[in-house]
Amino acid sequence: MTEIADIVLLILMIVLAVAISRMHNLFMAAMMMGIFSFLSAIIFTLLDAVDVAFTEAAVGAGVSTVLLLGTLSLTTREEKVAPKNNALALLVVLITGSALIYGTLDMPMFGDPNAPVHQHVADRYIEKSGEEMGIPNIVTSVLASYRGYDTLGEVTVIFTAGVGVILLLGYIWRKEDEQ
Amino acid sequence: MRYIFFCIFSFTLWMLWSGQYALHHPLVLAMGVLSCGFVVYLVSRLDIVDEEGIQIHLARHLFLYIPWLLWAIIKANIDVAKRILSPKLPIAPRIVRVRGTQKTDLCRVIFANSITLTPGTVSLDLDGEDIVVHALTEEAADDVQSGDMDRRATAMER
Amino acid sequence: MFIAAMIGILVTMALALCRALLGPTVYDRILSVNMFGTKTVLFIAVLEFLTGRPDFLDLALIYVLINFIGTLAVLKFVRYNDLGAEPEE
Amino acid sequence: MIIIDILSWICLILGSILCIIGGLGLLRLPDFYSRLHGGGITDSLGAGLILIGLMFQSGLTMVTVKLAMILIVLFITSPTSTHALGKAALISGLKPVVTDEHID
Repeated sequence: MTEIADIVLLILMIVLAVAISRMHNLFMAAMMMGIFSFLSAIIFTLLDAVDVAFTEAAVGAGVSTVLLLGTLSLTTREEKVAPKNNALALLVVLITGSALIYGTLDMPMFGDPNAPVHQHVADRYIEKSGEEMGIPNIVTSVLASYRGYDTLGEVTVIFTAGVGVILLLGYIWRKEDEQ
Repeated sequence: MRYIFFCIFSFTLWMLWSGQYALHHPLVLAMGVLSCGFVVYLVSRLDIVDEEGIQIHLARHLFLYIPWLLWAIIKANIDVAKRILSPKLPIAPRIVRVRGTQKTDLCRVIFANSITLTPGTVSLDLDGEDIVVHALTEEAADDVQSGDMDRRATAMER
Repeated sequence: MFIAAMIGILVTMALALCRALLGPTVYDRILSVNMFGTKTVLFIAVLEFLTGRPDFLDLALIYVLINFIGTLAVLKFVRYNDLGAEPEE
Repeated sequence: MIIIDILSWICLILGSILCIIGGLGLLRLPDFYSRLHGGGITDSLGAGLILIGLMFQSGLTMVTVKLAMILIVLFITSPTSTHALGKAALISGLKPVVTDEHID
Protein backbone atom coordinates (compact mmCIF):
# COMPACT_ATOMS: atom_id res chain seq x y z
CA MET A 1 0.00 0.00 0.00
CA THR A 2 2.81 2.36 0.84
CA GLU A 3 4.57 1.50 -2.40
CA ILE A 4 2.71 4.33 -4.16
CA ALA A 5 4.12 6.75 -1.62
CA ASP A 6 7.61 5.25 -2.06
CA ILE A 7 7.54 5.67 -5.83
CA VAL A 8 6.06 9.18 -5.81
CA LEU A 9 8.45 10.40 -3.12
CA LEU A 10 11.50 8.99 -4.88
CA ILE A 11 10.43 10.59 -8.17
CA LEU A 12 9.95 13.92 -6.39
CA MET A 13 13.40 13.51 -4.86
CA ILE A 14 15.04 12.91 -8.24
CA VAL A 15 13.28 15.93 -9.77
CA LEU A 16 14.37 18.04 -6.85
CA ALA A 17 17.98 16.81 -6.98
CA VAL A 18 18.26 17.61 -10.70
CA ALA A 19 16.71 21.03 -10.10
CA ILE A 20 19.13 21.79 -7.25
CA SER A 21 22.16 20.80 -9.29
CA ARG A 22 21.06 23.06 -12.16
CA MET A 23 20.37 26.06 -9.95
CA HIS A 24 22.86 28.93 -9.92
CA ASN A 25 21.29 30.99 -7.18
CA LEU A 26 22.68 29.50 -3.98
CA PHE A 27 19.90 30.90 -1.79
CA MET A 28 17.28 29.10 -3.87
CA ALA A 29 19.38 25.95 -3.64
CA ALA A 30 19.43 26.26 0.16
CA MET A 31 15.62 26.52 0.16
CA MET A 32 15.33 23.46 -2.06
CA MET A 33 17.63 21.58 0.32
CA GLY A 34 15.01 22.25 3.00
CA ILE A 35 12.38 20.50 0.88
CA PHE A 36 14.84 17.70 0.17
CA SER A 37 15.32 17.12 3.87
CA PHE A 38 11.54 17.01 4.44
CA LEU A 39 11.28 14.38 1.71
CA SER A 40 14.07 12.25 3.12
CA ALA A 41 12.51 12.44 6.58
CA ILE A 42 9.24 11.07 5.15
CA ILE A 43 11.15 8.25 3.50
CA PHE A 44 12.87 7.44 6.81
CA THR A 45 9.45 7.29 8.45
CA LEU A 46 8.24 4.98 5.68
CA LEU A 47 11.18 2.70 6.41
CA ASP A 48 10.20 2.64 10.12
CA ALA A 49 13.40 4.46 11.09
CA VAL A 50 11.70 6.94 13.37
CA ASP A 51 14.85 7.81 15.30
CA VAL A 52 16.66 8.73 12.10
CA ALA A 53 13.70 10.84 11.06
CA PHE A 54 13.90 12.63 14.42
CA THR A 55 17.55 13.42 13.77
CA GLU A 56 16.72 14.53 10.25
CA ALA A 57 14.08 16.88 11.67
CA ALA A 58 16.49 18.48 14.09
CA VAL A 59 19.65 18.48 11.96
CA GLY A 60 18.50 18.39 8.34
CA ALA A 61 15.50 20.71 8.37
CA GLY A 62 16.51 22.88 11.31
CA VAL A 63 20.20 23.31 11.90
CA SER A 64 21.63 22.70 8.44
CA THR A 65 19.30 25.23 6.77
CA VAL A 66 20.35 27.83 9.33
CA LEU A 67 24.03 26.90 8.85
CA LEU A 68 23.70 27.17 5.07
CA LEU A 69 22.06 30.58 5.44
CA GLY A 70 24.80 31.68 7.84
CA THR A 71 27.40 30.62 5.29
CA LEU A 72 25.54 32.49 2.55
CA SER A 73 25.50 35.70 4.59
CA LEU A 74 29.29 35.47 4.82
CA THR A 75 29.84 34.67 1.13
CA THR A 76 27.93 35.46 -2.06
CA ARG A 77 24.52 34.32 -3.17
CA GLU A 78 25.46 33.47 -6.74
CA GLU A 79 27.45 30.49 -7.91
CA LYS A 80 30.59 31.15 -9.95
CA VAL A 81 30.10 30.05 -13.54
CA ALA A 82 31.76 26.67 -13.99
CA PRO A 83 33.98 25.97 -17.01
CA LYS A 84 31.97 24.43 -19.83
CA ASN A 85 34.29 21.62 -20.84
CA ASN A 86 33.85 18.92 -18.23
CA ALA A 87 34.10 15.63 -20.09
CA LEU A 88 36.68 14.44 -17.55
CA ALA A 89 34.27 15.15 -14.71
CA LEU A 90 31.55 13.18 -16.47
CA LEU A 91 33.94 10.25 -16.89
CA VAL A 92 34.90 10.31 -13.20
CA VAL A 93 31.25 10.46 -12.16
CA LEU A 94 30.32 7.58 -14.46
CA ILE A 95 33.18 5.37 -13.20
CA THR A 96 32.47 6.14 -9.54
CA GLY A 97 28.74 5.61 -10.01
CA SER A 98 29.13 2.30 -11.75
CA ALA A 99 31.62 1.13 -9.13
CA LEU A 100 29.16 2.00 -6.37
CA ILE A 101 26.30 0.22 -8.14
CA TYR A 102 28.54 -2.80 -8.70
CA GLY A 103 29.30 -2.76 -4.99
CA THR A 104 25.63 -2.84 -4.04
CA LEU A 105 25.13 -6.05 -6.05
CA ASP A 106 26.93 -7.99 -3.32
CA MET A 107 24.71 -6.60 -0.58
CA PRO A 108 21.79 -8.69 0.70
CA MET A 109 18.33 -7.81 -0.55
CA PHE A 110 16.45 -5.04 1.25
CA GLY A 111 14.69 -6.46 4.31
CA ASP A 112 16.16 -9.94 3.82
CA PRO A 113 15.86 -11.81 7.16
CA ASN A 114 18.94 -13.92 6.33
CA ALA A 115 21.19 -10.90 5.96
CA PRO A 116 24.33 -11.04 8.15
CA VAL A 117 23.19 -7.96 10.07
CA HIS A 118 20.22 -9.82 11.43
CA GLN A 119 22.15 -12.98 12.31
CA HIS A 120 24.49 -12.13 15.17
CA VAL A 121 23.48 -9.66 17.84
CA ALA A 122 20.14 -8.28 16.68
CA ASP A 123 18.16 -11.00 18.48
CA ARG A 124 19.96 -10.32 21.72
CA TYR A 125 19.31 -6.60 21.43
CA ILE A 126 15.64 -7.18 20.81
CA GLU A 127 15.15 -9.78 23.53
CA LYS A 128 17.48 -8.67 26.28
CA SER A 129 18.04 -4.93 25.98
CA GLY A 130 14.90 -4.16 27.99
CA GLU A 131 16.00 -6.04 31.11
CA GLU A 132 19.72 -5.37 30.71
CA MET A 133 19.52 -1.61 30.22
CA GLY A 134 16.12 -0.71 31.61
CA ILE A 135 15.36 1.57 28.69
CA PRO A 136 12.35 0.86 26.47
CA ASN A 137 13.92 2.26 23.30
CA ILE A 138 16.20 -0.34 21.73
CA VAL A 139 17.96 2.14 19.48
CA THR A 140 18.85 4.31 22.45
CA SER A 141 20.24 1.41 24.44
CA VAL A 142 22.27 0.17 21.46
CA LEU A 143 23.72 3.61 20.80
CA ALA A 144 24.32 4.66 24.38
CA SER A 145 25.38 1.39 25.93
CA TYR A 146 26.19 -1.55 23.62
CA ARG A 147 28.09 0.72 21.27
CA GLY A 148 28.92 3.36 23.85
CA TYR A 149 32.55 3.80 22.79
CA ASP A 150 31.52 4.25 19.16
CA THR A 151 29.06 6.91 20.15
CA LEU A 152 31.63 8.61 22.37
CA GLY A 153 33.98 8.81 19.40
CA GLU A 154 31.25 10.19 17.13
CA VAL A 155 30.26 12.78 19.68
CA THR A 156 33.89 13.82 20.07
CA VAL A 157 34.23 14.27 16.32
CA ILE A 158 31.01 16.31 16.12
CA PHE A 159 32.07 18.41 19.10
CA THR A 160 35.46 19.10 17.51
CA ALA A 161 33.77 20.08 14.26
CA GLY A 162 31.42 22.40 16.13
CA VAL A 163 34.27 24.04 18.04
CA GLY A 164 36.17 24.45 14.76
CA VAL A 165 33.20 26.15 13.09
CA ILE A 166 32.69 28.48 16.06
CA LEU A 167 36.41 29.37 16.12
CA LEU A 168 36.48 30.07 12.38
CA LEU A 169 33.34 32.20 12.39
CA GLY A 170 34.38 33.92 15.62
CA TYR A 171 37.69 34.87 14.02
CA ILE A 172 35.88 36.71 11.21
CA TRP A 173 33.59 38.54 13.61
CA ARG A 174 36.52 39.61 15.80
CA LYS A 175 38.30 41.06 12.81
CA GLU A 176 35.21 43.13 11.93
CA ASP A 177 34.99 44.44 15.48
CA GLU A 178 38.59 45.59 15.45
CA GLN A 179 38.17 47.59 12.28
CA MET B 1 5.25 33.44 40.42
CA ARG B 2 5.03 33.45 36.64
CA TYR B 3 8.09 31.22 36.46
CA ILE B 4 6.57 28.75 38.91
CA PHE B 5 3.47 28.58 36.72
CA PHE B 6 5.63 28.11 33.64
CA CYS B 7 7.67 25.39 35.37
CA ILE B 8 4.50 23.49 36.36
CA PHE B 9 3.15 23.88 32.81
CA SER B 10 6.28 22.55 31.11
CA PHE B 11 6.59 19.67 33.54
CA THR B 12 2.96 18.70 32.94
CA LEU B 13 3.67 18.72 29.23
CA TRP B 14 6.75 16.57 29.76
CA MET B 15 4.78 14.10 31.87
CA LEU B 16 2.11 13.90 29.16
CA TRP B 17 4.61 13.15 26.43
CA SER B 18 6.94 10.70 28.18
CA GLY B 19 5.59 10.28 31.68
CA GLN B 20 3.96 6.83 31.58
CA TYR B 21 7.31 5.16 31.64
CA ALA B 22 9.13 7.59 33.87
CA LEU B 23 6.91 7.07 36.91
CA HIS B 24 8.70 3.84 37.77
CA HIS B 25 12.21 5.06 37.04
CA PRO B 26 13.58 7.79 39.28
CA LEU B 27 16.54 8.39 36.96
CA VAL B 28 14.35 9.22 33.96
CA LEU B 29 12.09 11.33 36.17
CA ALA B 30 15.13 13.26 37.42
CA MET B 31 16.16 13.85 33.80
CA GLY B 32 12.74 15.30 33.09
CA VAL B 33 12.88 17.62 36.09
CA LEU B 34 16.40 18.70 35.10
CA SER B 35 15.40 19.46 31.51
CA CYS B 36 12.37 21.44 32.69
CA GLY B 37 14.61 23.43 35.02
CA PHE B 38 17.03 24.08 32.16
CA VAL B 39 14.24 25.30 29.89
CA VAL B 40 12.94 27.63 32.60
CA TYR B 41 16.48 28.96 33.11
CA LEU B 42 16.85 29.59 29.36
CA VAL B 43 13.48 31.33 29.21
CA SER B 44 14.30 33.49 32.22
CA ARG B 45 17.50 34.55 30.46
CA LEU B 46 15.50 35.42 27.34
CA ASP B 47 13.08 37.36 29.56
CA ILE B 48 10.02 36.59 27.45
CA VAL B 49 7.58 35.48 30.14
CA ASP B 50 5.28 38.39 30.98
CA GLU B 51 1.71 38.88 32.15
CA GLU B 52 0.34 38.09 28.71
CA GLY B 53 1.25 34.44 29.05
CA ILE B 54 -1.37 33.81 31.72
CA GLN B 55 -4.80 35.18 31.06
CA ILE B 56 -7.32 32.73 32.38
CA HIS B 57 -10.28 35.05 31.84
CA LEU B 58 -9.67 34.90 28.08
CA ALA B 59 -10.56 31.21 28.04
CA ARG B 60 -14.22 31.97 28.78
CA HIS B 61 -14.46 34.29 25.76
CA LEU B 62 -12.49 31.94 23.55
CA PHE B 63 -15.24 29.35 23.96
CA LEU B 64 -17.59 31.75 22.23
CA TYR B 65 -15.06 33.08 19.75
CA ILE B 66 -13.57 29.86 18.41
CA PRO B 67 -16.81 28.28 17.07
CA TRP B 68 -17.69 31.53 15.31
CA LEU B 69 -14.18 31.72 13.85
CA LEU B 70 -14.38 28.09 12.67
CA TRP B 71 -17.68 28.81 10.93
CA ALA B 72 -16.16 31.88 9.26
CA ILE B 73 -13.16 29.81 8.17
CA ILE B 74 -15.40 27.12 6.67
CA LYS B 75 -17.47 29.67 4.73
CA ALA B 76 -14.38 31.46 3.43
CA ASN B 77 -12.73 28.16 2.48
CA ILE B 78 -15.69 27.08 0.37
CA ASP B 79 -15.78 30.48 -1.34
CA VAL B 80 -12.07 30.57 -2.17
CA ALA B 81 -12.04 26.92 -3.25
CA LYS B 82 -14.89 27.62 -5.70
CA ARG B 83 -13.02 30.57 -7.14
CA ILE B 84 -9.81 28.60 -7.59
CA LEU B 85 -11.62 25.76 -9.31
CA SER B 86 -13.67 27.87 -11.70
CA PRO B 87 -11.86 28.16 -15.07
CA LYS B 88 -12.18 31.94 -15.33
CA LEU B 89 -10.45 32.53 -11.97
CA PRO B 90 -12.87 35.29 -10.79
CA ILE B 91 -10.61 37.10 -8.32
CA ALA B 92 -10.10 40.79 -7.74
CA PRO B 93 -7.15 41.21 -5.36
CA ARG B 94 -7.00 44.48 -3.46
CA ILE B 95 -5.41 46.03 -0.40
CA VAL B 96 -7.62 47.53 2.28
CA ARG B 97 -7.12 48.99 5.74
CA VAL B 98 -9.02 47.65 8.70
CA ARG B 99 -9.24 49.41 12.03
CA GLY B 100 -8.42 47.20 14.99
CA THR B 101 -10.02 48.62 18.14
CA GLN B 102 -8.29 46.21 20.53
CA LYS B 103 -6.42 47.69 23.48
CA THR B 104 -4.14 44.81 24.45
CA ASP B 105 -1.47 43.36 22.20
CA LEU B 106 -2.69 39.81 22.71
CA CYS B 107 -6.16 40.55 21.38
CA ARG B 108 -4.69 42.43 18.44
CA VAL B 109 -2.60 39.38 17.63
CA ILE B 110 -5.67 37.17 17.89
CA PHE B 111 -7.55 39.53 15.56
CA ALA B 112 -4.74 39.72 12.99
CA ASN B 113 -4.21 35.96 13.11
CA SER B 114 -7.92 35.37 12.64
CA ILE B 115 -7.84 37.58 9.55
CA THR B 116 -4.97 35.53 8.15
CA LEU B 117 -6.51 32.22 9.13
CA THR B 118 -9.62 33.03 7.10
CA PRO B 119 -8.73 32.30 3.49
CA GLY B 120 -9.34 35.25 1.20
CA THR B 121 -7.81 37.77 3.59
CA VAL B 122 -4.21 38.02 4.78
CA SER B 123 -2.98 40.64 7.23
CA LEU B 124 0.20 42.10 5.80
CA ASP B 125 1.24 44.85 8.18
CA LEU B 126 0.36 46.59 11.42
CA ASP B 127 0.30 50.36 11.06
CA GLY B 128 -0.66 52.14 14.28
CA GLU B 129 -4.29 51.22 14.87
CA ASP B 130 -4.80 49.99 11.34
CA ILE B 131 -4.11 46.57 9.92
CA VAL B 132 -3.18 46.40 6.25
CA VAL B 133 -5.07 43.51 4.71
CA HIS B 134 -4.66 41.88 1.32
CA ALA B 135 -8.03 40.55 0.18
CA LEU B 136 -8.51 38.14 -2.68
CA THR B 137 -12.01 39.27 -3.62
CA GLU B 138 -14.32 42.21 -3.14
CA GLU B 139 -16.65 40.16 -0.96
CA ALA B 140 -13.83 39.14 1.35
CA ALA B 141 -12.70 42.76 1.62
CA ASP B 142 -16.24 43.92 2.44
CA ASP B 143 -16.56 41.14 4.96
CA VAL B 144 -13.46 42.10 6.89
CA GLN B 145 -14.26 45.81 6.65
CA SER B 146 -17.72 45.34 8.09
CA GLY B 147 -16.03 45.11 11.48
CA ASP B 148 -17.83 42.01 12.71
CA MET B 149 -14.64 40.12 13.46
CA ASP B 150 -13.09 43.23 15.00
CA ARG B 151 -16.05 43.61 17.39
CA ARG B 152 -15.84 40.00 18.46
CA ALA B 153 -12.08 40.18 19.03
CA THR B 154 -12.49 43.37 21.07
CA ALA B 155 -15.26 41.78 23.12
CA MET B 156 -12.71 39.33 24.49
CA GLU B 157 -10.91 42.04 26.43
CA ARG B 158 -13.72 42.41 28.91
CA MET C 1 -9.41 5.79 3.33
CA PHE C 2 -6.01 6.66 4.70
CA ILE C 3 -4.67 5.85 1.26
CA ALA C 4 -6.96 8.43 -0.32
CA ALA C 5 -5.75 11.06 2.14
CA MET C 6 -2.16 10.00 1.51
CA ILE C 7 -2.55 10.35 -2.25
CA GLY C 8 -4.18 13.73 -1.79
CA ILE C 9 -1.27 14.94 0.29
CA LEU C 10 1.23 13.54 -2.21
CA VAL C 11 -0.49 15.40 -5.07
CA THR C 12 -0.39 18.60 -3.03
CA MET C 13 3.31 18.04 -2.38
CA ALA C 14 3.95 17.67 -6.09
CA LEU C 15 2.00 20.89 -6.79
CA ALA C 16 3.95 22.77 -4.10
CA LEU C 17 7.18 21.43 -5.58
CA CYS C 18 6.15 22.73 -9.02
CA ARG C 19 5.60 26.19 -7.52
CA ALA C 20 8.95 25.96 -5.71
CA LEU C 21 10.70 25.19 -9.00
CA LEU C 22 8.77 27.76 -11.06
CA GLY C 23 8.39 30.48 -8.44
CA PRO C 24 9.52 33.78 -9.87
CA THR C 25 10.26 35.46 -6.54
CA VAL C 26 12.10 34.29 -3.45
CA TYR C 27 8.90 34.59 -1.41
CA ASP C 28 7.03 32.17 -3.64
CA ARG C 29 9.66 29.60 -2.90
CA ILE C 30 9.61 30.23 0.83
CA LEU C 31 5.82 29.92 0.75
CA SER C 32 6.03 26.56 -0.98
CA VAL C 33 8.75 25.31 1.37
CA ASN C 34 6.54 26.29 4.30
CA MET C 35 3.57 24.51 2.73
CA PHE C 36 5.73 21.48 2.04
CA GLY C 37 6.59 21.39 5.74
CA THR C 38 2.91 21.40 6.72
CA LYS C 39 2.25 18.61 4.24
CA THR C 40 5.14 16.62 5.74
CA VAL C 41 3.49 16.86 9.15
CA LEU C 42 0.15 15.66 7.75
CA PHE C 43 1.80 12.91 5.75
CA ILE C 44 3.66 11.54 8.76
CA ALA C 45 0.46 11.61 10.83
CA VAL C 46 -1.56 9.81 8.13
CA LEU C 47 1.25 7.33 7.47
CA GLU C 48 1.41 6.31 11.10
CA PHE C 49 -2.30 5.53 11.06
CA LEU C 50 -1.91 3.67 7.77
CA THR C 51 0.77 1.39 9.19
CA GLY C 52 -1.25 1.04 12.38
CA ARG C 53 1.33 2.44 14.76
CA PRO C 54 0.29 5.94 15.81
CA ASP C 55 2.86 6.12 18.61
CA PHE C 56 5.34 8.40 16.93
CA LEU C 57 3.24 11.51 16.54
CA ASP C 58 5.93 13.42 18.47
CA LEU C 59 7.77 13.42 15.16
CA ALA C 60 4.93 15.33 13.49
CA LEU C 61 4.82 17.70 16.46
CA ILE C 62 8.54 18.39 16.15
CA TYR C 63 8.11 19.08 12.45
CA VAL C 64 5.41 21.68 13.09
CA LEU C 65 7.75 23.55 15.41
CA ILE C 66 10.85 23.19 13.23
CA ASN C 67 8.91 24.35 10.18
CA PHE C 68 7.77 27.52 11.97
CA ILE C 69 11.23 28.35 13.32
CA GLY C 70 12.85 27.54 9.97
CA THR C 71 10.49 29.86 8.08
CA LEU C 72 11.17 32.69 10.51
CA ALA C 73 14.94 32.16 10.28
CA VAL C 74 14.79 32.19 6.48
CA LEU C 75 12.67 35.35 6.48
CA LYS C 76 15.08 37.04 8.86
CA PHE C 77 17.92 36.14 6.52
CA VAL C 78 16.04 37.49 3.48
CA ARG C 79 15.18 40.70 5.31
CA TYR C 80 18.50 41.59 6.92
CA ASN C 81 20.91 39.35 4.99
CA ASP C 82 22.30 38.30 8.37
CA LEU C 83 21.03 35.95 11.03
CA GLY C 84 22.36 37.90 14.00
CA ALA C 85 20.91 41.29 13.11
CA GLU C 86 18.82 43.30 15.57
CA PRO C 87 15.32 44.20 14.41
CA GLU C 88 15.05 47.84 13.41
CA GLU C 89 11.90 48.73 15.28
CA MET D 1 -18.85 2.81 15.72
CA ILE D 2 -19.67 2.80 12.02
CA ILE D 3 -20.95 6.38 12.27
CA ILE D 4 -17.63 7.55 13.66
CA ASP D 5 -15.82 5.74 10.84
CA ILE D 6 -17.98 7.41 8.21
CA LEU D 7 -17.48 10.81 9.86
CA SER D 8 -13.73 10.36 9.88
CA TRP D 9 -13.72 9.25 6.24
CA ILE D 10 -15.71 12.31 5.23
CA CYS D 11 -13.29 14.53 7.13
CA LEU D 12 -10.22 12.86 5.62
CA ILE D 13 -11.50 13.00 2.05
CA LEU D 14 -12.77 16.58 2.31
CA GLY D 15 -9.47 17.56 3.88
CA SER D 16 -7.40 16.02 1.13
CA ILE D 17 -9.61 17.54 -1.58
CA LEU D 18 -9.16 20.96 0.05
CA CYS D 19 -5.40 20.37 0.21
CA ILE D 20 -5.31 19.61 -3.51
CA ILE D 21 -7.42 22.70 -4.25
CA GLY D 22 -5.00 24.79 -2.20
CA GLY D 23 -2.10 23.31 -4.16
CA LEU D 24 -3.88 24.12 -7.42
CA GLY D 25 -4.40 27.65 -6.15
CA LEU D 26 -0.72 27.91 -5.37
CA LEU D 27 -0.05 27.01 -8.99
CA ARG D 28 -2.84 28.95 -10.73
CA LEU D 29 -3.15 32.26 -8.91
CA PRO D 30 -1.36 35.10 -10.67
CA ASP D 31 0.85 36.84 -8.11
CA PHE D 32 2.58 36.14 -4.83
CA TYR D 33 0.03 37.81 -2.54
CA SER D 34 -2.85 35.85 -4.05
CA ARG D 35 -0.87 32.64 -3.68
CA LEU D 36 -0.75 33.29 0.07
CA HIS D 37 -4.50 32.59 0.07
CA GLY D 38 -3.97 29.26 -1.69
CA GLY D 39 -1.52 28.30 1.02
CA GLY D 40 -4.06 29.49 3.57
CA ILE D 41 -6.65 26.96 2.39
CA THR D 42 -4.37 23.98 2.88
CA ASP D 43 -3.06 25.26 6.18
CA SER D 44 -6.39 26.07 7.79
CA LEU D 45 -9.21 23.77 6.81
CA GLY D 46 -7.28 21.17 4.79
CA ALA D 47 -4.87 20.32 7.59
CA GLY D 48 -7.57 20.78 10.23
CA LEU D 49 -10.01 18.35 8.59
CA ILE D 50 -7.36 15.69 8.05
CA LEU D 51 -6.21 15.91 11.67
CA ILE D 52 -9.83 15.83 12.93
CA GLY D 53 -10.48 12.77 10.76
CA LEU D 54 -7.48 11.06 12.33
CA MET D 55 -8.75 12.05 15.79
CA PHE D 56 -12.05 10.27 15.09
CA GLN D 57 -10.05 7.15 14.26
CA SER D 58 -7.93 7.14 17.39
CA GLY D 59 -10.68 7.61 19.95
CA LEU D 60 -9.97 8.94 23.42
CA THR D 61 -6.31 8.11 23.80
CA MET D 62 -2.95 9.80 24.13
CA VAL D 63 -2.80 9.88 20.34
CA THR D 64 -5.79 12.22 20.23
CA VAL D 65 -4.12 14.57 22.70
CA LYS D 66 -1.04 14.70 20.49
CA LEU D 67 -3.13 15.29 17.36
CA ALA D 68 -5.02 18.07 19.13
CA MET D 69 -1.69 19.59 20.17
CA ILE D 70 -0.47 19.48 16.56
CA LEU D 71 -3.72 21.13 15.45
CA ILE D 72 -3.46 23.92 18.02
CA VAL D 73 0.20 24.61 17.27
CA LEU D 74 -0.52 24.58 13.55
CA PHE D 75 -3.43 27.01 13.95
CA ILE D 76 -1.25 29.42 15.92
CA THR D 77 1.95 29.19 13.89
CA SER D 78 0.65 29.00 10.32
CA PRO D 79 -1.06 32.43 10.24
CA THR D 80 1.96 33.89 12.02
CA SER D 81 4.38 32.64 9.41
CA THR D 82 2.00 33.66 6.59
CA HIS D 83 1.86 37.15 8.08
CA ALA D 84 5.66 37.27 8.46
CA LEU D 85 6.04 36.16 4.85
CA GLY D 86 3.60 38.76 3.53
CA LYS D 87 5.15 41.52 5.63
CA ALA D 88 8.67 40.63 4.50
CA ALA D 89 7.53 40.70 0.86
CA LEU D 90 5.74 44.02 1.38
CA ILE D 91 8.77 45.65 3.02
CA SER D 92 11.08 44.37 0.30
CA GLY D 93 8.96 46.31 -2.20
CA LEU D 94 7.20 43.49 -4.02
CA LYS D 95 4.15 45.23 -5.50
CA PRO D 96 0.84 43.40 -5.24
CA VAL D 97 -1.30 43.16 -8.37
CA VAL D 98 -4.54 45.02 -7.69
CA THR D 99 -7.50 45.27 -10.00
CA ASP D 100 -9.03 48.24 -8.20
CA GLU D 101 -8.03 51.88 -7.88
CA HIS D 102 -8.64 52.55 -4.20
CA ILE D 103 -5.24 51.56 -2.83
CA ASP D 104 -4.85 52.56 0.82
